[in-house]
Amino acid sequence: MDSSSLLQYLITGLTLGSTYGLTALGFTIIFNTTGVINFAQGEFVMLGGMMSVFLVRVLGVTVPLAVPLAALGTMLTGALVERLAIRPVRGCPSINLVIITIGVSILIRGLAMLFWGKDTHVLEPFSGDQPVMVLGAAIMPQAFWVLAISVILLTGLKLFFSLTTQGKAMLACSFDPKAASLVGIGVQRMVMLSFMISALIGAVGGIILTPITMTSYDKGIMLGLKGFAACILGGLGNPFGAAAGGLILGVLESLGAGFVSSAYKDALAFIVLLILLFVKPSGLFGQKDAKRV
Amino acid sequence: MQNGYNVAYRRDMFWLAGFFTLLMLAPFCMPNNYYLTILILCGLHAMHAVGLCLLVGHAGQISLGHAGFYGLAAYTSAYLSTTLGLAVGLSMVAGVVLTVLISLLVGLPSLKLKGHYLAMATLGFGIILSILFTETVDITGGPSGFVGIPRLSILGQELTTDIAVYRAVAVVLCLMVWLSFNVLHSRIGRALRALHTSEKAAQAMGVDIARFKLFVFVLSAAFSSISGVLYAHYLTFIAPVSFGFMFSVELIVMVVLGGMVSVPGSIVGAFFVTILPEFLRAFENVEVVLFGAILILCMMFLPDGLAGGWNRLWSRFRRAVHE
Amino acid sequence: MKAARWIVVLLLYLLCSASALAESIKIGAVLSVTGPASFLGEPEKNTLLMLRDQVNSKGGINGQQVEVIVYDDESDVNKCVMAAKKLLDQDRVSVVVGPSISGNTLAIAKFFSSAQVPLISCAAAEKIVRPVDPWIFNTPQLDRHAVTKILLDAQSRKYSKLAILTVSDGYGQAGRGVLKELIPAQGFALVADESFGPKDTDMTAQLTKIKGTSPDAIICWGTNPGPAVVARNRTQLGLTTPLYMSHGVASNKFIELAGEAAEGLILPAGRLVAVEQVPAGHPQKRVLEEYVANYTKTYNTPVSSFGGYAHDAFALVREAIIKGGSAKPSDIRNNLEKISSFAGTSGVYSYSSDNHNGLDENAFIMVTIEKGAWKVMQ
Amino acid sequence: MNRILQCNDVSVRFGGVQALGDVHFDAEEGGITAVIGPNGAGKTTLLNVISGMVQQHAGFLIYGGADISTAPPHVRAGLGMVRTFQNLEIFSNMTVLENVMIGCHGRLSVPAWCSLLRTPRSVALERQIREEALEALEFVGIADLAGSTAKDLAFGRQRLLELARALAARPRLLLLDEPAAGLNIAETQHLGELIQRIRDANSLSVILVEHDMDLVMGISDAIMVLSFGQVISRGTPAQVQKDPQVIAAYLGVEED
Repeated sequence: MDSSSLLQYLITGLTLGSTYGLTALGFTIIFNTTGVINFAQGEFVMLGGMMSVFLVRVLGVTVPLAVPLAALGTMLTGALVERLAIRPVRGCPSINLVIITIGVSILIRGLAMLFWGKDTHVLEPFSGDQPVMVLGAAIMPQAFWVLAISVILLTGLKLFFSLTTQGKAMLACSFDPKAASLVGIGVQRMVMLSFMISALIGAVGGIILTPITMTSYDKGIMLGLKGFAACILGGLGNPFGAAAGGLILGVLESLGAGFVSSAYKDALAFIVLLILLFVKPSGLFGQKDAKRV
Repeated sequence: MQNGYNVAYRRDMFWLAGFFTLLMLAPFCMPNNYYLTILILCGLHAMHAVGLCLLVGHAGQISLGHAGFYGLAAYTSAYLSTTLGLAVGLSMVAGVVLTVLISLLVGLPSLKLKGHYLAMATLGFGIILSILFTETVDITGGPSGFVGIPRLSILGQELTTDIAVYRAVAVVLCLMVWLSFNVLHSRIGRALRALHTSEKAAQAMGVDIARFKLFVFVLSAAFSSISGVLYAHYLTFIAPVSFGFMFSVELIVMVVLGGMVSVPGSIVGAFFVTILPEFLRAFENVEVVLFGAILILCMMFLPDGLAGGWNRLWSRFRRAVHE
Repeated sequence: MKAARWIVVLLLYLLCSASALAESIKIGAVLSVTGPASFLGEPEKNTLLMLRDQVNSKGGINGQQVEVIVYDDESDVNKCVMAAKKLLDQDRVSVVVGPSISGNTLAIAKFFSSAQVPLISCAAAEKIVRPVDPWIFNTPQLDRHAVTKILLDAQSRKYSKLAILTVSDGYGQAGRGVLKELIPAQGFALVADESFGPKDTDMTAQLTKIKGTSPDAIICWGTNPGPAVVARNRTQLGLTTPLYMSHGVASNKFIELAGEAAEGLILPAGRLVAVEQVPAGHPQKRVLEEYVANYTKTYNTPVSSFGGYAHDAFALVREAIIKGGSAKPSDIRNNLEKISSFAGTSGVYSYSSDNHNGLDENAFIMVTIEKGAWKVMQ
Repeated sequence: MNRILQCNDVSVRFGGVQALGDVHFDAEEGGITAVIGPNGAGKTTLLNVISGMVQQHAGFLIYGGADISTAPPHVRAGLGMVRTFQNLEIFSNMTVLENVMIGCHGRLSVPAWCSLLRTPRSVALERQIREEALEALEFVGIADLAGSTAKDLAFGRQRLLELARALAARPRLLLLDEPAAGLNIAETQHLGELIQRIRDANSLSVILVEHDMDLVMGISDAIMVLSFGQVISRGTPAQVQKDPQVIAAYLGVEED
């Protein structure tokens, strides 16, 4: 196996992995404020992609305008989901909340199918599709977009959590919601905020990935699954672990497809994940004491 | 007072007797085989739900891998009986035994994990299995399915009609419910509930938590595998799509919808989730949306599931009668 | 207690549906209108409903009105089985069209032989019609015919080393089976055998691996959107190795998804993709033009070759009923086997007691994509 | 007198913190041995090591003549070593009676298949477990609450419930982790009497970790004082009370 192939596998894996990482990031933020895995996270990613396609293709909006609009629309959906489905049942066991998010994901997927049909759609890459050749391996310009925006999102989150009052309040909620509410933090508002932020991250991910991965109403299932795996791999609750987990998962799959067998690439990735969990029961960068369901 | 414990057991047995009678009488109200097919599938799904009620509801250990056990047993029995020509009964037993052994191997390391990590481990295992079902085309027939599986037979007697299969499924389901009630009303059931609340305290009271977690994991896997072999030989066709991770999620939905800790509730949950789409069929494309909405509304207004809702309704009715 | 209530509801439901129209011909259909295979089921369902209205407005078949009952199996085996049972046991249809996918067809086939009702599948797998089950037919061209066409083309271009890249679903599995059989049999060397998942979004790794084996051409077997990703990744990697596609992507959607990467790809397709390029005297010309015109007018969306499978199934049933003057299931079955040289959208059908597919490789033409449009190759 | 438990050179570290350093600790058969010390002295850690919840990094434990240094918690419980918890670990969703029945778990057992098939043996055992659990409840005086859900009990009653649960296990060595925490004076007094009564009625040994000095001084036969993971004093209550090191540790006075 020559080095340009290996490089190609790595690049492919990292691009693929960033899709997982972005989904995982959204999982983490909601998990931190609610302790719940939001099964509808993949649907947020799908919504971002489908909305931008709808805006560009049907309404004829230009891409630079469609991106913030689609992100805003998804953020609004996230807020609605929290207000209508999550807030009314606060205080219920988290398994109930998880089932509700499953219901929400089915509902969103169904509505997307009704409104936008069952077809797959694609967006033109933001800056052409002439690949950049590096040491014999091809990199798509869109991959740079994905990489840059992921880094911007991560940095933005980091700044949000460490500099703004809202961010610190959210962090406080994740450590101890009861204590946070005692010092006057509106926990409900923080949960709402977390849904909006993770919907936003999901949507942005969905939009910038559509030129690479295409999009359709049922794109969310697979992304949600891989995103969850990435979260666990990195250690639940750690945003940087989630991003890293996504990249690792992507590279594992790509190397698996390249060197072992494309049919078993997912199985290989999951076997590595299982072995890792057995050795390190709370993920690569997780805290030692795992929360209970 | 002295027999208070037996009273609870007797009440459950009474319920079981009623349920069994209902299952036996149901076919007489069924105008044709279509309804019988639905009921058979309901029964098969309820078997998983009963096992998972013990595992998830009582012991508090989540599993998203039971669709894998379901498929493993189905494929094993299908392969042995169809490809290798073994007797159906023997293949079914082999399918269950193999699955139980595998679940033992999976459970041993996985059950040390907690919460979402356990969910991920079992989920990962389920996905690995479903990839195997899809990719080992020579053994499983691959994505387009395993064809020509012989029909169910018991002691060499082939069950040619749906009604016979239905009765077999009903009897097996009731046996499982009986076993589950026995477990729940014994020291094992107590130990499971104890370790659900506090693993520390359970250990301090001498409960070998690893062993009991494994016991209930394997028991529920056994229920799923029995459902799997019955499914394979009833339908005489199996395909990997039936055993994907979405089915595992659906199983958990059944249990939670049923009220987590109630065995009858889980059965009702399984029937509900299986029958609902058939009723919604008339709505065509809107069906999926309605299913999602009903699921959300159920969880919002019946936080303790269908069983909890039923109990509340019943006690309100009793109060009304008393007044 | 809950179960009892359900039974009551079930009974009520039954009473309502029992008061159906009398004296009409009942044609059932189980199609994957939703779920992963909805790209097949949706046009199939639309086609059936359109044909029903057309036939009924012209006085029905042999003076009898046609009732079409369509059930969606959501691309799921269990739902398909229940739908089939419902059609057979409750609706008591005379003939059933569908299912859309091979797995589901194989799952319900035996119910039809035991109920003695003909099933005309819209799925292509060879297992459906070989060995012949007296009650099971299908209308799509077989994978074998498509592969034969591709390999003839490859032979004419003097290729010797071929790589295959197939999707890991029922369609890809069936294609891969035939490819692995015919490629060595026709004297080619199979240098790479890779696959991808139906929901995969990046096939760069597979293509990079294939590139390492330097084949003369790659054959990709799948349905949208996977092959579109393959086409795009191929361009992105700067790969110039010729790429064959299967008839599974013979729709305008593919050209839209693959964009410029679709240029120059070669694939076997039914004549439906390029109706205007079919020569005037061709037996299929009239039926193709009629179908395309009606479908686009009724639904305002472009026609797909998958809808054509349902069109042909309906047309064949109609032909069999007219021929035999009877809509009894057994008569329909017997008369289907007597149909010969019947022009449909997918080809010219000649059924017989040992051929329940009725088409040959002439049902396919080789097409390429030029400037975003299909072009028939000579 | 015989020693029921010997802890030799037990050390535990949490990260960089030495929670216990080379602690020697013996408990006399039939005695009440108390472990006291300021907050963070390592008392609960010692109890966790004894019951097997925390694995010591060095040192070994001899219980009833056998080395149990690496035995898991449930095995130690099976050997008659039963504990209670500082922050009440009752099974909140179960009834009071069921809580106590769990106490019999390790002692009264049948093979799993007997429970699964509900054989006569299993039924008889269930009856026996029930009766013994009721006895334990009567002993601590809350038998009338047997049917209530555990979480509905008042705090003091929950303490008694935990004690009854431990008693149902028929321990040889009872480990009590701050049993008086959160109780009022009257309740504490009652508890002290109860602990002595338990010891006398069942001829068992008690290790008591406690903050309440009145309780400790009133019922203990021997006391060990821990400070920052080190043993600073041991002896009878009278001896310990006079030890200047103990007074210093409690009052925070610098030693000379």
